[in-house]
Amino acid sequence: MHGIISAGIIGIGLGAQYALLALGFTLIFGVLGVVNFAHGGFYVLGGYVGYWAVSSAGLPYPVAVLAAVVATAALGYLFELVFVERFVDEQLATMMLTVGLYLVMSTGVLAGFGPEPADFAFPVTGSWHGGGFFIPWANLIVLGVCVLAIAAVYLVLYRTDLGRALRALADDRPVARAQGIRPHLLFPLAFALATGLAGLTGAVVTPILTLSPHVGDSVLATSFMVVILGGLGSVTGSTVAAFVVGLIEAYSDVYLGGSKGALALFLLVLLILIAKPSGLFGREARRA
Amino acid sequence: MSTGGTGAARLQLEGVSKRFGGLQVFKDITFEIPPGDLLGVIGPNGAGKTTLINVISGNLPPTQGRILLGKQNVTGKPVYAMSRMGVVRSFQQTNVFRNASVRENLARALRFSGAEGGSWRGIAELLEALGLAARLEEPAEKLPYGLQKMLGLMMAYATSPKVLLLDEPAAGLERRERARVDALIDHARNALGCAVLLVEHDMELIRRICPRIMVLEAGSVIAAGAPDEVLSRPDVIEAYLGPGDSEGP
Amino acid sequence: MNAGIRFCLLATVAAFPFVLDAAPANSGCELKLGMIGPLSGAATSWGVALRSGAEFGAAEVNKTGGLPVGAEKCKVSVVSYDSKYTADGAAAGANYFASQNVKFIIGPVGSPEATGIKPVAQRNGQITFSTAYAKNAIEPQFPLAFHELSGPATWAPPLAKAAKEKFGFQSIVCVAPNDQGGTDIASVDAEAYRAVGIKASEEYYQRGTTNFAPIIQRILNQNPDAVDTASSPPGDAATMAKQLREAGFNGVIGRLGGPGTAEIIRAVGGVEKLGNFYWLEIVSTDDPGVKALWEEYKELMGQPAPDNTLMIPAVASSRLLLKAISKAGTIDDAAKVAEALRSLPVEDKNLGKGEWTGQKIYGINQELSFPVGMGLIINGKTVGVQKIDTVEAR
Amino acid sequence: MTGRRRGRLVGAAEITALLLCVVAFATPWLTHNLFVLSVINQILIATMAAYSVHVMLRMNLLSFAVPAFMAMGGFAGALVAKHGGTNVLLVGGVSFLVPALIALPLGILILRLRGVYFVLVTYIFSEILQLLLFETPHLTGGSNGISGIPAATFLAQSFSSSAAVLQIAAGLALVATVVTAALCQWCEQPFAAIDENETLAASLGLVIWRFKALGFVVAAGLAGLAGLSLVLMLLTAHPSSFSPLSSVNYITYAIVGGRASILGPAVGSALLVFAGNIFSSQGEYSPGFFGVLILLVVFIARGGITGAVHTLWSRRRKQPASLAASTKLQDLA
Repeated sequence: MHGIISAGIIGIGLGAQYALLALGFTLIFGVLGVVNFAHGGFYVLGGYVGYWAVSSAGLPYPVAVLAAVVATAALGYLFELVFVERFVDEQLATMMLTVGLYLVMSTGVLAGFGPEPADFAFPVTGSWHGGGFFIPWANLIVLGVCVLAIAAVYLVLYRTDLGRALRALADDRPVARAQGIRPHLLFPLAFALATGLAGLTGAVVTPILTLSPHVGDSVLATSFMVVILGGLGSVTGSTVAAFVVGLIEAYSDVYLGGSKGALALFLLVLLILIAKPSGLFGREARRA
Repeated sequence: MSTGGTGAARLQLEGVSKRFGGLQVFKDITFEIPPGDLLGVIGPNGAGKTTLINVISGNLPPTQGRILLGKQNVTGKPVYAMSRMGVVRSFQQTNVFRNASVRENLARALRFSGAEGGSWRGIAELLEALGLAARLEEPAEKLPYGLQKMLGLMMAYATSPKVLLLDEPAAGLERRERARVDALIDHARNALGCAVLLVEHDMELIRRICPRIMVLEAGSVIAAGAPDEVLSRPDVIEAYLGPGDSEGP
Repeated sequence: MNAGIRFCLLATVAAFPFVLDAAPANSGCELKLGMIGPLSGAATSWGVALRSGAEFGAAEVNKTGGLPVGAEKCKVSVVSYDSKYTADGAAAGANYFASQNVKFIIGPVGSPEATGIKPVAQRNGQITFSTAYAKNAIEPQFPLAFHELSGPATWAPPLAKAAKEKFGFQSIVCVAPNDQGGTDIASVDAEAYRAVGIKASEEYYQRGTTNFAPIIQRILNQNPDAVDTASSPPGDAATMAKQLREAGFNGVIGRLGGPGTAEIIRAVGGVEKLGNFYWLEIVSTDDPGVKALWEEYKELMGQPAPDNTLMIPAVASSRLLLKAISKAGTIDDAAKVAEALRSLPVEDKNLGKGEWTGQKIYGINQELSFPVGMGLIINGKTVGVQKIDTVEAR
Repeated sequence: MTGRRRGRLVGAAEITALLLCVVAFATPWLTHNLFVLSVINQILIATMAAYSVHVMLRMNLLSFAVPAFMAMGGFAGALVAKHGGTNVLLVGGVSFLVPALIALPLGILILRLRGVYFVLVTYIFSEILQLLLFETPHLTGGSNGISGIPAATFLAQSFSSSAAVLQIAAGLALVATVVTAALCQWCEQPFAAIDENETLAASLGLVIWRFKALGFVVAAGLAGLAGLSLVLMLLTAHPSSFSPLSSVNYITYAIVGGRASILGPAVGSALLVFAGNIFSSQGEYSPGFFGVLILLVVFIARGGITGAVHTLWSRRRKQPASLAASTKLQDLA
C-alpha cells in the first residue's frame, strides 16, 4: 500500500514536469499545425540562459528564470518570423526547419558551455517528510509553477482577444482569416509564447535534474508522446495525458524496472492510440 | 459482385437513426427509391441532410435501422464497399483532386470504381454537356468554381452508380450553370437507371425535376409527397420556408 | 529530371577531389595520429578528453624536434573524427583515416564504436586503442585492436573487495543504462560484488531518462545497503545520487564504472551530504606523477586540460604508441608497430610501471594496465584516492 | 497525353536511379580510396532507408518506423548468415521478407491513423523494437548484438573486402530501386489520390487500406534491405545501429532530396551523407553544420532538391504550356 502511494506521488511529480513541457508543444501544434522538433532545444536553452544568469551575471534565481523565458520567447519569435512563416502550411518543410534549428541550437550551446553537465542548482533543497512519504520541496515548486503556467495559458486562451484569435486560427484557419484575423501577426506571437514556456520549463526543471547540451532529445520524445496521446492541440488533453504518462511511467518503472517499464509505457500508449485513434481528448482529425 | 453500371437497384431505408453521443441527428427515417427514380430531400440547415448522405454512403455507420440495396442488406458497410456496390455520393463543397488534371480525375474515378474500359465513351456526351470536354488537360484547381463542381459530379457519375447521392449539387452555381445539374440527373436516371437522392436548397430545381420530396426537420421527416403539395403545407412553410431563404448559401 | 542527373554527377565528381586532396603530402616525414570518438551527442566530453590526450602526446614529441623513425624525424599531428557513439560512425571514421593513410588511432571510446571499428580497422591495417568497457572490446581475432585502460573485469574484483572492507555493506544494487554501455559494466560489477559475498542485483534504465524518481523508488524497495551507479553517464549518476539522498537513503553510494564524481558531489550539495561514497578512478589521481600531468599539460598546451581523467590513459597510450612506432621504424606497417608495442616495457613518465593484461578476460594480452585508484568519502569527509593494484589474478 | 508525358518523365528518373546504382557498383574499379568506398556504401544504405520513407510519403504518411524494420531485416539476415547460409540471395530475401511479413499485421492495426498520430505510433514502434532487442539476449544478443557474422557469398565467391561489401550494397540498392520504382509506377494514381484526398478516393471506390498495407509492407521490406546492408558493412548487428532517433535522418534524406520522384531519396542521401562525413572530421561542430545545411536546403529549394530542380527545368523549357504546369504540380504534390 505504502509503495503504491509513493509511486503515485512520483507519478504526479513526473506528470507536472511533462505537462509543463507539453504545453508549449501543443500550443504550436494547435495554432500553427507545426510539429516543433526544436522544442527540446528551447528547453535546453532556457536552462542555460538561467544558468548563465545565475552563475555569470549573478542574478537571483527568479530573475534568471524570467530571463530564460524572455530569451527563448524572443528567439522563437524571430525563428517563426524568418523561417517558419514562409512554410507554415507545409508540415514536412516546417519539420525539417525545426530539426535544423535544433541541431544548430544544441551545437551552439555545446560551443558556448562545453559538453560537461553545468553546475546549475535549484536554490531550494530538502524534502517534505510526512506519514512515511516524502516530496522534495523543489518538486512541489515545479508543481506550483506548472499549475500557474497552465492557468495562465488558459487565461490567455479563453479570456483575451489574443487567445480568441489563436483559438479561431486553431479551429479553422480559412474561416479565421475571413473574419479578419491576421495569421502572420499572430503566428510569431504564438510561437514565442510556446518557446517561452519551453524555456520556462528548462529553467525550472534542469536545476532539479541535469543540465547538459543534449538533454533535449528525450524531452522532445516525451512532449510529443504526451501531446499526441492527449489529442491534437488540446491543452486540456495534453495536461491530462501528461499525468497519465507520468503515472504509467512511475508505476511501470517501480514495479517492472527501467527497461521493461519503458516497454510497458510504450505498449500502453500504442494500445491507447490504436483503440482511440485521435487521442484521449482529440476531436476528429482537423483535416479530413 | 457486379461492379459495372448495368444492373439497377432499389435503395431502401428502414428506420435508420444516427446519434453522435448525446446528439440525435435524425431518427427513424424510412423511404425507398426505385431504379430511375428521384427523391428530393429538403430541410433547414442542421436538419441532418448531409449526415443522412454520410450514413447511406457508408462514411458513417447508422446507430439503428437497416439500409438495403435491392435485396442485399448493406448496413454499416465501409465507403469503398458501398461505392463498389454502386452507392456513390457527391460532396457539398467542391471535392476533386485539385493537383491532377481533369482527365486524371476522371480516369481515377473510372479506375477506382472498377468501371474501366468503355466507360470513357459512356461519359463523353455528358462531358460535353457539362462544359468539361474542352478542358480535359487542365489541372482541376485552375477550373472555375462551377466547373470544379461539375467535375465532382461527373466523377461520381463516371463510377456508373446504381444509387447516386447528391449533396447540394447546385449550391454556389450561377443560374445558367444550374441547368447542367438537371442534365446530369436526367442522364443518371435515364441512361444508367440510377436511383437518385437529391439534397438541395434550390427550390426551383426541386420543383423542376423532383417527382416527390421529403422534408427533414430536426432529424425527423415532417412531410413527404409531391413538391407542390408538400411545399404548400403550412407546417413546412413554417419550419423551412418561413425565414424566406429559398436560395442556397 | 536531367538537371537532377547533372546535379548527382556534379556532386559525385565534386566529392572526389575533396577526398583525394586530403591525401598526405609526402614532403618530409609527417605522422598523423588519428582520434576517433564521440565529438557530438551526450558522450562528447569523453571524445574531447581523448583528443586532448593524443594532442598532448604529439606536442611532447614535437617539442623535442619530432619522432625519430628510422633516419628521419617525424612531425606528429592529430586528426580527429566524430564517430557519434555509433558503430557505423566509427567504421566510417576508420575508412576516412585509411583514405588519409592514418594507421594509428587513439580511440574509439564507446562499446558500439569498438564493435563497429574492429573488423574495419583490422581490414585496413590500423591499430586502435579503444577505451570501451565492452566484454569484447578486444579479441584474439583482431590483433591490431588494443585497449587503452583496464576494464571492469580487471578492476571490479579488487575494488569490490576494498569497498566491502571499508564500508562493510552486505547488499548492493548496481544501476546503469540498458544498452551495452551499461549492461557490460554493471553485470561485471555485480558479479565482482557477489564474488566477495555481497548480495548484488542489477537495475537497468532506459537511456535518455531524465527523472530517476521511479527507478530510485524501485531500488529503495529492495532496501539495499549500497547503490553502485556503475557506468551511468555523469549527469544521470548525479541526479540519481541526489534523488537517493532526497528520498532518505543513507547507505553507501558507489561508482565503479565512469567519471563524474565532481558532478555527483555538486548535485548532492557537498561532500558532507554525500556521506559515504567510493568511486573508481581509472588512474590513481592522487599520485604525484599523475598530478604533475595537469601542470605539464597547461604548460605545454597553453590552456588547462579538460576536466576529465579519460585524458590520462590517452596520454599514456599515445606515448607508448609513438615509442613503438619509433622502435618499429615504420609509419606505415601497423602489424610491425603492434609487434613492437607488445614487446616494449610498459612504463610511463607520469603513471609509472604498468603491464599488458587481458589474456584471462579477452584471450589476448593487449590491455594497457596501470594501477587504478579508489576514491573515498567516508562520513562526509574526503579521504582521497587510494592506489589499487589490479594485477590480474593469475 | 498527360499520362504519356508523365510516364516518360518518371521513366527518366528511374533510369537515372538505376544507373547510379550501377555506377556505385563500379566504383571499386574507379578508385581504391577507402573513404570514397565507405561514403558510397553509406549513401547506398541511406538511399534504401530513404526509399522506405519515400514510399510512405507518397501516401502522405510520415513513417518513423524505418529503424525498426531495418533492425528486423538486419538481425534476421545476421541470424540466417550465421546459422543458415551465407548466400546473398537467401540472406537478402530473408531480410526483405521478415520485416515485410511483420508489417502486415502491424499495418492493419496502425494504418488507420493519419498525420502526426501515425508519426508518433511509428516512432513508438521503433522505441519498442529497440527495447525488445535489449530484452531478448538469447535471440538477438541483447545490448551486445550479434557479431562474428560471416561474409556474404554468391556462387562460391565471398564478399569480405570493403569493395565487395560495397558491391553487395549496390546490388541490394538496385533491387530496392526496382521494387520502389515498380510499386510507385503501378500504384501511382491510387497513391496520389490517397495523398491528396483520401475521403474522395474512398467514395469513388478505392480500397484504401489495401494500398496502404501494400505500401507499408514494401516499405518495411526496403528498410530491411537497408538494415541488412548496414549489418554486412559492419559485420555486426548492433542495436545502436538502429536507434529510434536515426529515423529523423532517413526522413531528412527523403524530404531534402524531394518527394516528387524516386531520385529524391538518392539525391538527398548522397548530399547529406557526404556532407555528414565531411563534417565529422570537423569535430563537435558537425551537427551544427548539418543543421545549417538543412535550413538552407529547405529555405532555398522548396519541394526538396529534385522538386526545385524540376520546377526550374520545366519553367525554363515550357513557359506557356499548361501541360508542363500540370505535370509539375502533380509531381510536387
